[in-house]
Amino acid sequence: MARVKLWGSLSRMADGQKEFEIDAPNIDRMLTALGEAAPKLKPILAKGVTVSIDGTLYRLDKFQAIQPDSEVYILPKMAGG
Amino acid sequence: MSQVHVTTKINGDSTEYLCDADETLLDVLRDRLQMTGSKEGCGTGDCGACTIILDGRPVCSCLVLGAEAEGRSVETIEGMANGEELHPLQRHFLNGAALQCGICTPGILVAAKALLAQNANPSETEIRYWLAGNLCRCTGYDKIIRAVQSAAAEMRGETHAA
Amino acid sequence: MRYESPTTVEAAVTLLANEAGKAHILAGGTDLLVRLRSGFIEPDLIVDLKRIDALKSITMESDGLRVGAAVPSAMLNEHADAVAGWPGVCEAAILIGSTQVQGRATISGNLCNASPAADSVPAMVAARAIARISGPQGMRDVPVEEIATGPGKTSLAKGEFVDSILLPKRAPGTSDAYLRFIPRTEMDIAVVGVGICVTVDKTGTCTAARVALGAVAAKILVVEAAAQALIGTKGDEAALNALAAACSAAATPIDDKRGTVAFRKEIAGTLAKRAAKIALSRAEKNL
Amino acid sequence: MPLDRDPADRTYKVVGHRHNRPDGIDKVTGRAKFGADLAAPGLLHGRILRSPHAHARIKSIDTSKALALEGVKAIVTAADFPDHPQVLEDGELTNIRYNVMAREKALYDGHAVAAVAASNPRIAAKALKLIEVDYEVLPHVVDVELAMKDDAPILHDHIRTEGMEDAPDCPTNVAERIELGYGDVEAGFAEADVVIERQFRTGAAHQGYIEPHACLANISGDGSGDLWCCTQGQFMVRDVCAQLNGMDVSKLRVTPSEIGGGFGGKTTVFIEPVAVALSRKAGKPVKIVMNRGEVFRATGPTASSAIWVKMGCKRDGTITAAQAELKYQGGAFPGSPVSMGAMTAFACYQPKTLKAIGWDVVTNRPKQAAYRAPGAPMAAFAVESIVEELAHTIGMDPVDFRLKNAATSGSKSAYGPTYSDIGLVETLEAVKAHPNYAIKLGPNQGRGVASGFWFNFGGQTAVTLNLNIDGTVALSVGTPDIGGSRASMCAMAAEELGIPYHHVQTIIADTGSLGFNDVTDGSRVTFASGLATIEAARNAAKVLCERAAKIWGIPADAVTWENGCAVPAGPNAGEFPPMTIKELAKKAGETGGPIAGHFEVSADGAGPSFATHLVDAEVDRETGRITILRYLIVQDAGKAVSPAYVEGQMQGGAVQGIGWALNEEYIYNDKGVMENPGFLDYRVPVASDLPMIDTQIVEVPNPGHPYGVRGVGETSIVPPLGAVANAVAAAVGARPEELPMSPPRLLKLMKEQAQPLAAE
Repeated sequence: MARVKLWGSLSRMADGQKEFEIDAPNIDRMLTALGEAAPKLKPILAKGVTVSIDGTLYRLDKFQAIQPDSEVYILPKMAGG
Repeated sequence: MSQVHVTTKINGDSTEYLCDADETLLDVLRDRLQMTGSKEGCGTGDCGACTIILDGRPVCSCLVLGAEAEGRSVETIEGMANGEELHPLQRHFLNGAALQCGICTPGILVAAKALLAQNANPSETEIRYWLAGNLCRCTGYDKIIRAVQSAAAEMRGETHAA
Repeated sequence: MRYESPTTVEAAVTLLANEAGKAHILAGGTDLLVRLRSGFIEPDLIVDLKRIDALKSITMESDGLRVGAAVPSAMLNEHADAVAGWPGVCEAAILIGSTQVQGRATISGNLCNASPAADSVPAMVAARAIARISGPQGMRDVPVEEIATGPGKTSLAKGEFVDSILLPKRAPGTSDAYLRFIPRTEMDIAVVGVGICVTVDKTGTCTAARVALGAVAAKILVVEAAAQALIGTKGDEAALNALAAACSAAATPIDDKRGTVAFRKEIAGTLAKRAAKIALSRAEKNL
Repeated sequence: MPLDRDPADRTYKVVGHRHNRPDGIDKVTGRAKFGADLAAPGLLHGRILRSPHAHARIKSIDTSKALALEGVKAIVTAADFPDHPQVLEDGELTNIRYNVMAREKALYDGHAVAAVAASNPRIAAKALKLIEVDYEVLPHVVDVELAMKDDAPILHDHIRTEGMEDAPDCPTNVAERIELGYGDVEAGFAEADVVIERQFRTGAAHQGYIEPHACLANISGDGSGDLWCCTQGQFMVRDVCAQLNGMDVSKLRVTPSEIGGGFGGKTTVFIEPVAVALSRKAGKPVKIVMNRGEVFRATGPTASSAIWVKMGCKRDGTITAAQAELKYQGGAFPGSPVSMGAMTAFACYQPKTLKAIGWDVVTNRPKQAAYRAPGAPMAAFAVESIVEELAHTIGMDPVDFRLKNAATSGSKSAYGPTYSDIGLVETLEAVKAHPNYAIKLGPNQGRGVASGFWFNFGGQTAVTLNLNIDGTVALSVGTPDIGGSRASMCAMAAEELGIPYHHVQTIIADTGSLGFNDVTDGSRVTFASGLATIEAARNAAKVLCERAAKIWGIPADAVTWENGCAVPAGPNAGEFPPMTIKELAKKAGETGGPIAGHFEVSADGAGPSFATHLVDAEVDRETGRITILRYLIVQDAGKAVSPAYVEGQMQGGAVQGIGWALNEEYIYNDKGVMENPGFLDYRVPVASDLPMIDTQIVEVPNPGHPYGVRGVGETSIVPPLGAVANAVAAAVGARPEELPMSPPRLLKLMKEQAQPLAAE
């Protein structure tokens, strides 16, 4: 079970819950499971988020593998200049 | 609007063109003569990207009418290299990474050439003030100033070709 | 729009006088072309002065140095007599824009734009420069401070133009200086400009002074009280402070994108002090 | 892609050496073609009519007189960008459509209202004056804090504050509230020996690229066509222009010109969809070139901000609490980079507790676009000011204070995730050891330090590498080269294939010739296109080995690629003399056809870059004028592929930051009209304003790239605002809280509160 942590104000959309234990093999499954656990998050997740797995930021790749002991953060959509 | 007929020398070649009375020399060079090396960054003489040498003086070609060039001598970036052989300034800019995007480069090279024609050994401060009217947003000017210094040294015969 | 480049002053006057529409003079063009391209002006005729040989020269006359209306700032600053005799005017002229602009811009053009922030004008006013005007009624000479009547407005009548500027000959012990404040080192319009011309006697005492401020009012300001603060002194700290106070008090600037009222008033005094010191030390060398 | 092996063991033959760039000769001779440099037979010139009002309802637009003018060939307005379903589904695309052509309201001074195509630019300009627009001028707001007030003029009726459960259901200018943090900051402040808080403000800065936006669209009768333009992303331009004009994406081919600077400002579209619409309507090629005034009024400057920061530390320097509230206005549409400001604000440190709140606010200003590390510099300015003040207050060297709290490899970042290998400590130690740190200062001089962080990104990337008949290589990448990246691509391909640098030629491909690439942003090109280039080259090498194996009659896996040659993998593979790339290239047709390698990826693992800047400044106490005396940048580049261009990125970013700190800002009058839309009064640094900019590259390899490369383009603009402010504070004994520190502001500050700071 990976520990999925919600960045700041996202947790407000999850009734204050900041951390979820989710068993998912990759980002796509993890986001689906997260949306089911906290339905109010669904529109935000659909708009696009950045996912950090063990410190590496993933803006696009939805099928990046998540290990059972991975540290996962859900961060806002990011762009550079 | 009747057009003005102009005969002038551009990079040593006699050139004739017709232009509107209110058309700038920069527009003539770019739009009528397809010499697009001179760039328009502002159109108000504040950026220097359109610098040419007119009768020996560097000027912003966006602030010169095409009609004014009658009988004068115009030097542009297109005339700076001698065939395949680059001007020392061009070579030192290339070797010294003194350009990034390259849009300001033609204007700076022409302005620097005019500087070295009247001052073979300018100080860093003299180079910086001479080029104050040539904006560069990529480099922070450091490598540009160094490239002018090293080209000047080569032109004075103090160093070998870069 | 028509472009004409007459070769004599008379031909230029005729062209201007006969034009029914809007006519503009092209000297250096560094301001005219900006206004033309922005659509701010829509002339019917442009008269280029740069084919008139007489206006392209700097000549020493019996009563001073005559600078033709087509002489660019760079050329003025290459003229050894001009730089030696009128350093304040020359240093003001060479502050106008970039190297590229200095190869074109003229002090006559700077004067006739009638910008309150023109760099060369306070210096010329301090130097008591005289503008020679050619027009349908012939020639007339007027002090440069009478040319601008307000921002962008001049006293020139239809068909008239400034053909040259005389920098009057100077008494021994006279010199000048110009300083301006800008946020950068180059390329800005003056937030405040100060031109000062002084005469000193053999003891180093100031016997005559003229102080002109730019960018602090609708027109260039001549500050008589500031001049009086210097006259009779050797430019000691008290005199300089009085000069600065007079300049700050005389300034009636506006708040705009380039500076605030409080800032401009204060800087007018600060720069006046600094410019006076330079002018006094130059004047002593001219004794 | 993971790091190949311990880079200390690796010697590079091409990478890391100084090479001339492939586009160099064209750029020093004037041959390079930029956005405005293309012409076409029968070309029309487009001009755009812009709102003179900050906020106005457009009651009607009458184009009949303009259309009647001889030489006018087409006019478009918002009506020419109808409601295509693909636009309406996408909120950001809907905003872009509104931004490129005003609809029911003009939302800022300079907002496009109509566009004309005519046979020459002077006729087009005349036609604009004949278009009659009936405006109802509305109250406006351009200040971020005023826009947040309950009685502020409202820009959009549909906006409700996101990120607030209890947000009232009424229109607002506050588009979003974000919050992040950990621990109990109140407990953290209680634990602190020293607590400092201040309110800061920063002006809106523009990227200030010297090349105005320019494009040439040529759409033929069947609705397909070409677009040439200066952009940071040709694929983005293609997709947006096609969608806004209701075209199939396949119908539009976009060719990127050389780009005269971008810095983030060319990661979106402004004139391109308009040129496509005009060209389609006129049936002729249409060129639009912005003038400088349009660039300032109607492209995408960065956000202006109001930032409150409070931090506390113990006497030993430990930061116990860090708190910030950031308010960013991003112009007329939601999307200011406030979330990135909040995430980056404390990213250099490990405060024990943290809380950051951000507000994204809309105002009557142009829609912001990315600008080099978007959102980070202003936040870093505020935080680094407080960090410096804390250090001075407890009597600790400011570099030591930062070292004490610095983010390290494996530490938890302030925005959540754990850092992999990072180089902040290395940059701080290098600054401390640098001779500049020991130079004695004179009167009215001060020294400032600041550190900065940027995430760096990867993104979608496709690269194709083709072997030519003579053994040289043609490399196609899809990311516009804004600072010399083609040189780095050539170097990486040459390194992999074992051939000389000048045997590789890199081009930036048009949208018809290569797979999709994200825009050049997020400092991603040397990382992502570089990584794809390396993999494409490895794929090509694999094909080369297969061809050699075929010729030699041995299994493909018995051949390896070494030093530009196929060689038998070991003694058992057989005795064959090495086969050069040139020999294999010549035989390509006989051994199976053209030899190529390609690679497509959504690249991640970009690896953040940290920097520390050191600046000495002198202040004229009588005028408030600041002179930068010395400037040092130390930055982690992971592995510098082209060191000279890495230095250039560092120097350029620092000088943009210096400009933002000293003089650059959007100035609005009381009508909400921009007062300084030109280089005369929007004061970017000129050559005579600056000293040489010293640089030192630190290399802490990025574990996410085969060579350890990190992006370097953006981090360099993060520290300068704070570093310069810290130097000025040290020089004058008063702390600048508002940027730019223009002379009137600094003189006022000195008068109001000049006294030696406690420990300075």
